[in-house]
Amino acid sequence: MKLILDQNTIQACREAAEKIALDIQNIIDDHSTVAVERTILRMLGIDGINAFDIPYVNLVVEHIQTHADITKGVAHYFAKAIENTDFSPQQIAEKIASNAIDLSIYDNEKPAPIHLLTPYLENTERKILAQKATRDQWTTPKTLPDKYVIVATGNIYEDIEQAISAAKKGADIIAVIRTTGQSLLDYVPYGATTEGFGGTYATQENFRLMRKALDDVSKTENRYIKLVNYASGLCMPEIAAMGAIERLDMMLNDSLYGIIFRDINMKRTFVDQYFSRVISAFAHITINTGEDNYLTTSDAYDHAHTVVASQFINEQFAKNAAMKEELMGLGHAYEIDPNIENSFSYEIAQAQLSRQLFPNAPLKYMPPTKHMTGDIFKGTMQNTLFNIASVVTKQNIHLLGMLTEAIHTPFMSDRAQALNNANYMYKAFKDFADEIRIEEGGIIDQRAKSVLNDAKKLLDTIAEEGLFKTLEKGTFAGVSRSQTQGKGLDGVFKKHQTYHNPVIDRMLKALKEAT
Amino acid sequence: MKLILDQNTIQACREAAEKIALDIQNIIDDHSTVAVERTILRMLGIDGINAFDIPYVNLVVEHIQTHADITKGVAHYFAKAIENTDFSPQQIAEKIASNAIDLSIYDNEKPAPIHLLTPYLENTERKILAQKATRDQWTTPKTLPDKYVIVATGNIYEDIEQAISAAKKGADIIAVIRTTGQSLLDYVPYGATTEGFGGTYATQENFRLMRKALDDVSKTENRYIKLVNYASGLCMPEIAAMGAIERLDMMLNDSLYGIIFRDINMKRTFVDQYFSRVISAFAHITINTGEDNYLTTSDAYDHAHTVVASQFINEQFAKNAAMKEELMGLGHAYEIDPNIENSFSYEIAQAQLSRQLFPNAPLKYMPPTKHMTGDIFKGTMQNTLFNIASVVTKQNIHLLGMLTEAIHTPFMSDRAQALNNANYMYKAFKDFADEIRIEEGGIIDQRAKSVLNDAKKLLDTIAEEGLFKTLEKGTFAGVSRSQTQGKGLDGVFKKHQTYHNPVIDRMLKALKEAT
Amino acid sequence: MAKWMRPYGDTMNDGKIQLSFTLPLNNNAHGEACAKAYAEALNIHDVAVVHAETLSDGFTFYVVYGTASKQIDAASIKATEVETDVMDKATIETFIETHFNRPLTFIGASTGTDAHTVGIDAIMNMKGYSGHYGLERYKNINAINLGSQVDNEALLEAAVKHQADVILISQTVTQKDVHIQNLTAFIELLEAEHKRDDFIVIIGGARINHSLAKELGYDAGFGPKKFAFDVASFAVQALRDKKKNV
Amino acid sequence: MAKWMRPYGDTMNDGKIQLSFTLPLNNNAHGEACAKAYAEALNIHDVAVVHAETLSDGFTFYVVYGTASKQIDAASIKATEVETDVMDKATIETFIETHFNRPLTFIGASTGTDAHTVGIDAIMNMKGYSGHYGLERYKNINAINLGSQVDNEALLEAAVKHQADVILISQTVTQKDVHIQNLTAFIELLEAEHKRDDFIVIIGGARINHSLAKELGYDAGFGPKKFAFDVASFAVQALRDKKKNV
Ligand code: B12
Ligand code: B12
Ligand SMILES: Cc1ncc(COP(=O)(O)O)c(C=O)c1O
Ligand SMILES: Cc1ncc(COP(=O)(O)O)c(C=O)c1O
Repeated sequence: MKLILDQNTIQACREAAEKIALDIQNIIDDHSTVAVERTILRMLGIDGINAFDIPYVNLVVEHIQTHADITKGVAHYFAKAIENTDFSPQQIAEKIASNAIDLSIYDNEKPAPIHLLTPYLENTERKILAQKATRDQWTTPKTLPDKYVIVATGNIYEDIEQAISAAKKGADIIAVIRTTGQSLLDYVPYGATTEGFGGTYATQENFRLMRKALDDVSKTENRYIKLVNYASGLCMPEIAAMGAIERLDMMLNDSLYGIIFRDINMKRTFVDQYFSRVISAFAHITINTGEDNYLTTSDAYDHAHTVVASQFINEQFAKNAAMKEELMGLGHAYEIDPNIENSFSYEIAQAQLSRQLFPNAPLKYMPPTKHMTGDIFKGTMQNTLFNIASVVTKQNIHLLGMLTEAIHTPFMSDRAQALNNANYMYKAFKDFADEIRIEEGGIIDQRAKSVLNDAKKLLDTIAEEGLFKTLEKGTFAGVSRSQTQGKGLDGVFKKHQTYHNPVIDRMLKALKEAT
Repeated sequence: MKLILDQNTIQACREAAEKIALDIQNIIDDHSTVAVERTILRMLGIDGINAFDIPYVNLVVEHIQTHADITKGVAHYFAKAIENTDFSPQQIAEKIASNAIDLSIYDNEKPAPIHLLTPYLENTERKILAQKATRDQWTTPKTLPDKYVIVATGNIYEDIEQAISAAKKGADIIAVIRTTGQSLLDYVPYGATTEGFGGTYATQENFRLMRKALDDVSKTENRYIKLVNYASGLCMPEIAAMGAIERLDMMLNDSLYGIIFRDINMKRTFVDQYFSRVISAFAHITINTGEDNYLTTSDAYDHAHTVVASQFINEQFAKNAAMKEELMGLGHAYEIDPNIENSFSYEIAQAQLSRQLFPNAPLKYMPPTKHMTGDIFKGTMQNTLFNIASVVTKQNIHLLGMLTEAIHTPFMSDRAQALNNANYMYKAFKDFADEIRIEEGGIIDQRAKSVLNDAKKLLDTIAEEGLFKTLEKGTFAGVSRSQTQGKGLDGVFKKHQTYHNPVIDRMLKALKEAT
Repeated sequence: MAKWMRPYGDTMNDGKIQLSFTLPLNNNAHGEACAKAYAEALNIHDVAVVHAETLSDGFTFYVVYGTASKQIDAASIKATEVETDVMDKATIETFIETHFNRPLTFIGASTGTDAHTVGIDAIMNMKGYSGHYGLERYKNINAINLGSQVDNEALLEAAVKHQADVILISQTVTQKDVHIQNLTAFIELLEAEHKRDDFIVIIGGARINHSLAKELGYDAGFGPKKFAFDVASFAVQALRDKKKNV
Repeated sequence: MAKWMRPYGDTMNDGKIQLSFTLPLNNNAHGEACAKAYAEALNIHDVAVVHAETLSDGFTFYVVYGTASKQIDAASIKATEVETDVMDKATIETFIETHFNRPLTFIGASTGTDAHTVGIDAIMNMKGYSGHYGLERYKNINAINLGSQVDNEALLEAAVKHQADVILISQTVTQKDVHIQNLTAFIELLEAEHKRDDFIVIIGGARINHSLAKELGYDAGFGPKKFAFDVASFAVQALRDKKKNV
């Protein structure tokens, strides 16, 4: 099965996206954020919280913001403090927390001995690379899509129970959905948690507990089970770093989602995203972008091209962060209204189009959600069609639809039924894609072409007017956002001329050397 | 979507089937049965039962069997009785029942004035033709398959309630399933009934009540709803006549089913079937053959070719009864084991093969039954795949699968869900068949060809050794039957040289004149 | 007159019902017997456990059919329904012209931590939903949609500022009854500020219905398959009645 | 020790359960309230009527989720299970050689008006089912399959004539409990003829389980996902025990 697409149009899309991302990259390169700084601190090995549950990395950044000059970057202060005190970064942080050290004394222009941070960074990097090696050893290439299910009990221990059940039923990937609103927290909660809401807090300890449980079940099931969380929201790069350390395998990571659906300031999140993607690239963590969400808000038929345009942009963002195509889990979704005639043909067109536009990307394919209802039997049918579309267009990351999508976060049995559905369709349609050819000039062919053409037009416009303007106009998901508003804006700053981010420098160097 | 099939193989299949059917036709032409005779009596207008619920038509035939010579046929006796008495057939029957007439007095070789039966036969034929005209007026051609559901409460009044609900949910055809074991009754029960078992008695009054209810709902829904019952078992031709009079639109009608699954004697049922098909041809009632049943017993993958072979034979049987192709609802089924890889491709191959072999026949496509389980969610998926296969291969008579197939005869809600499923798939896959081409040399292509070749081999063998022998060997559904055993054999007799069946003669003549 | 009834499978009052649930037990004959016993504990008899599926060690999912013998008297059960007439867009527009000599202001939001806007947009935005235009497109309706994650305080402040006639609140997330808490808090806020009578206040969302709205002290509630015309029909009539009563 | 439990959704003892049923009511707010009331009558609380669908005039289908608060003590529930060891074909064949100095005869049928043979064939015929050979292929087992629609009397007659050790009865149609009637009649026949102890008598079918078989006076019962080796394992051990006891 193959669409015949105009290669020039595709090329033009890529070029426009390149220009769009480059414009943003210029802004990114000039700025840092509090989240970026906290991430550098984490990479230096700083962990833990104070008596009021405030993470040390937050206390340190606030300290510098209040008493010194954050625009010089935390690396500046820590390099100097280490030079001066011989304390480890963790010790320095703890002393800042107890007011035993005041970093303002290092607030001078004298170049910081950044190299003194190297052993600490190397230490963390070693951990990350060891995790990467473990993963590489364990995973084997697959031809059928990876079955991805969510757990969302709010309690990490119940989540584990659910995840084990899912793994036994054939899930390849477990995503721990995050408690609602965590993306708006400007710190990462700490420790094992049992009180989330529509999901479970993303904490390093929760990551560790779940990874451990999945490692165990991977052994008994003889199949590596991947773990997913969210490097998104106001702590995007911090969570990316935590995930790298705890061997998460995938991360939802898309600033456009945060801008549109969480009203996070665009500058903030573009800067954060860049860093988070460099980390994920280094740790070999697959990202999942959020284009699918557009179609939960806008109509899937009318706005199909916005998904494609966004995929092209996300591809360039990832490339700029030195990420390989094999880590770009670009998102799309089966969100068509089941009342539309030939709905299946339209979705096949879209899914196959994404497949061919990004042949090396592990596409992330989202199930029907918006048009799911309380009719769990119809829901089963909707999921069946989606599962067929996924296997027939050879998607990679296949989020399974739940028959109770419109009712509650999944029960253990809902997930099992989702897996039964996917397993059945994988078997029944195993080689179907190679059995059929798409008629030229038919609905599928025409639809794919028209979506691609519309995406090109949109990308050209965006390239012309800039992504900021586009977001103001509400092009994606019909939601309009301004660059001077949104959450987290106060955490963005222009870098001082002496600013250093040694983590990015080291990782980019390593990534470049590897290729 | 089209398979490329070898026309010579198809031609060879048809020729073998022609020979097979011709061999049987020779036997048919030499024989009559008690059911055939009772049918002639019904066509003469005889109806009703005695005080012990025994139908007059049975009493008359038994009377002739005991007191006269049934091999001369009822027409012989009635023609003479009318000539002699001026009673109507109904009056004669009633008098026989009360021992007021003894037909043995007409047991002489003097040719019977068969023409005296004409007015009575004409009267019934007029009714039938009026019903046909009503149907013709009402029905409109359709492109999508006709959705066919069953009702099976055992109570005609509850059946009606269920049928109305189904019609409102989009059903095109209602089949009233028959109470278990009725096929083995050598008489047709009388009147409205409420005490069936896994189904409702087929009686003329039940036919009338349901047809009336469906006419009413046809009006409110603005769509003609068709009615189905079974012209099968030991009363096959009688029920065909009753159905013709009461405007049934389709009849399950297949002697092979009765032989294999009900152990009805083959001679008996071949003779009965011939007459029943002539009547149905005359009344323009579509028959439904029972090849699908083979696959409920034998494996659908291994025995696919037996279905095709049987379709070819049934086609010839129908042709010999002067039936047009547009009335030949040849049966097949989606009965593949869902555990088989590429199960959907195999079923598409089979369904499309049937489609192309019998392009003018309104194919009857049966849903998954054997591999349905108590898992109603998986059942929903199985039915979804079947519905897709049906619309994509452009079947005509589409029996809807029930998610509770393995549990109980359908609840009202089960049927509604079946209709929702089919309606959804019809929409989603509306033009899909024209969107795709089948790859030559692929699984579908190869499978269709191999099934056709195997069917040809089988037909060649049957043509050589005869159908009786084939049935003894257990080729169909793995069930072996002997021509000298089975139910109803004692009701078969060789026709006397003076034997006449004026109904067949008249109907065949009318059918020939029409073409 | 009482109207006693049971579920219906294929015969009146046969009581046929389907259940599914998971038990924390292994999948074996004992588990199946427990599934049957559980259904019986719910007053279901003739229980058939038609499907048992292992979900994990110590967890099994069951599908069960049976006969529920309990009866309820349907006549004794009252449902609170919105009782005003449902009008179409044009009629509503005329109604406003007839009964008010000014445009009406509707202000709406998805409140609390709720980030779901599709529902409120369906009611308020130009485009509407399922082929029914939203309030923005109504003549003489001034529709202000504040979007999502709006605090109760911010909503009230905006309503006062815009001199709104009608406040529309959407709630989609219902886990741990967060919607009940949030909706109760808004009514309490209105009352504390002595502003309850200043507005018609209407709630909506996937798990909202009119009964719940009345229980919580709102004027009306609308759930799935309700559109702008349903909401506007109620609101304009309620506003007219309110004017009459002043 | 008691083991109290409720259904499990995503948290131990949360009691989550799904129901579906039809009520003879129109699809409106009153119908929905009745659906909720019905679920409550079954001891389910926090009822959400998540789907309501018109089936016909006066009939509506509901899907409901809720919390079942009833607990059952799983420890107090006993299931009758076949207790003999399950052996594979080869082991069974050796077992017969070791314990009996003759082949064993199994005679089977689908009885009464039941025309379903796939189940009994699955157990008896050469080919078996789901990859498990049937009894016919077992060394030292003489398997006689009488097919379908066999009268109880005819079956017993054939069993006597063939000096069968084991009688196998399949029942698929269970509507109006026809299988119970037919199976009871066979046991009564055996007892009337003083032949109950001459055979191991085993029943099977989609709705049959061991508990039911014991209740009806049979030696064992087997339902879905049971194959020839399950049946033979039980039968040969039961025959050995019977021999011992003589
Ligand atoms: C789209 C969607 C999203 C989108 C929202 C995009 C957007 N711009 O709104 C995104 C992806 C952002 C999202 C995020 C989340 N979601 Co969400 N989401 C959905 C989804 C798929 C569809 C909702 C929808 O748009 N329906 C269509 C609209 C038109 O229907 P409606 O809202 O019912 O509106 C109609 C009526 O109710 C009424 N109405 C609605 N509001 C109002 C107001 C008034 C005044 C009136 C009169 C009428 C009215 O009129 C409308 C037209 O008829 C549902 C699942 C589903 N299929 O229902 C889950 C769902 C609602 N989400 C859920 C959850 C848990 C979340 C998250 C919390 C998950 C997480 N942990 O990250 C997040 C965070 C959101 C938050 N904090 O609020 C759960 C809620 C569970 C529960 N019962 O509490 C659901 C049910 C999915 C699930 N099974 O887990 N989600
Ligand atoms: C195939 C089939 C038919 C075929 C039978 C062909 C044949 N040669 O057997 C045909 C088409 C002829 C048929 C006809 C009818 N059928 Co039928 N049929 C089915 C179907 C689809 C599958 C049954 C099957 O073969 N299952 C596969 C076998 C392997 O499973 P099994 O029997 O459970 O056997 C396993 C175990 O139970 C056990 N086992 C079984 N028997 C025995 C015996 C012993 C001794 C042991 C140890 C173990 C054992 O071992 C087997 C392997 O694990 C079912 C629906 C379904 N999916 O279940 C309906 C079904 C059984 N049929 C049904 C009905 C009503 C009929 C009819 C009465 C309909 C009618 N009115 O015309 C007729 C008449 C039959 C009659 N009088 O008995 C209903 C029964 C409803 C009920 N619960 O009472 C069902 C459930 C369909 C429905 N939903 O309406 N049917
Ligand atoms: C790309 C992406 N990021 C983040 C999220 C979740 O973010 P939040 O935690 O803000 O709900 C989603 C939700 O689906 C997403 O698709
Ligand atoms: C062709 C045909 N005839 C008859 C029947 C039913 O026959 P009986 O009434 O004997 O069960 C069937 C059952 O599906 C059938 O397919």
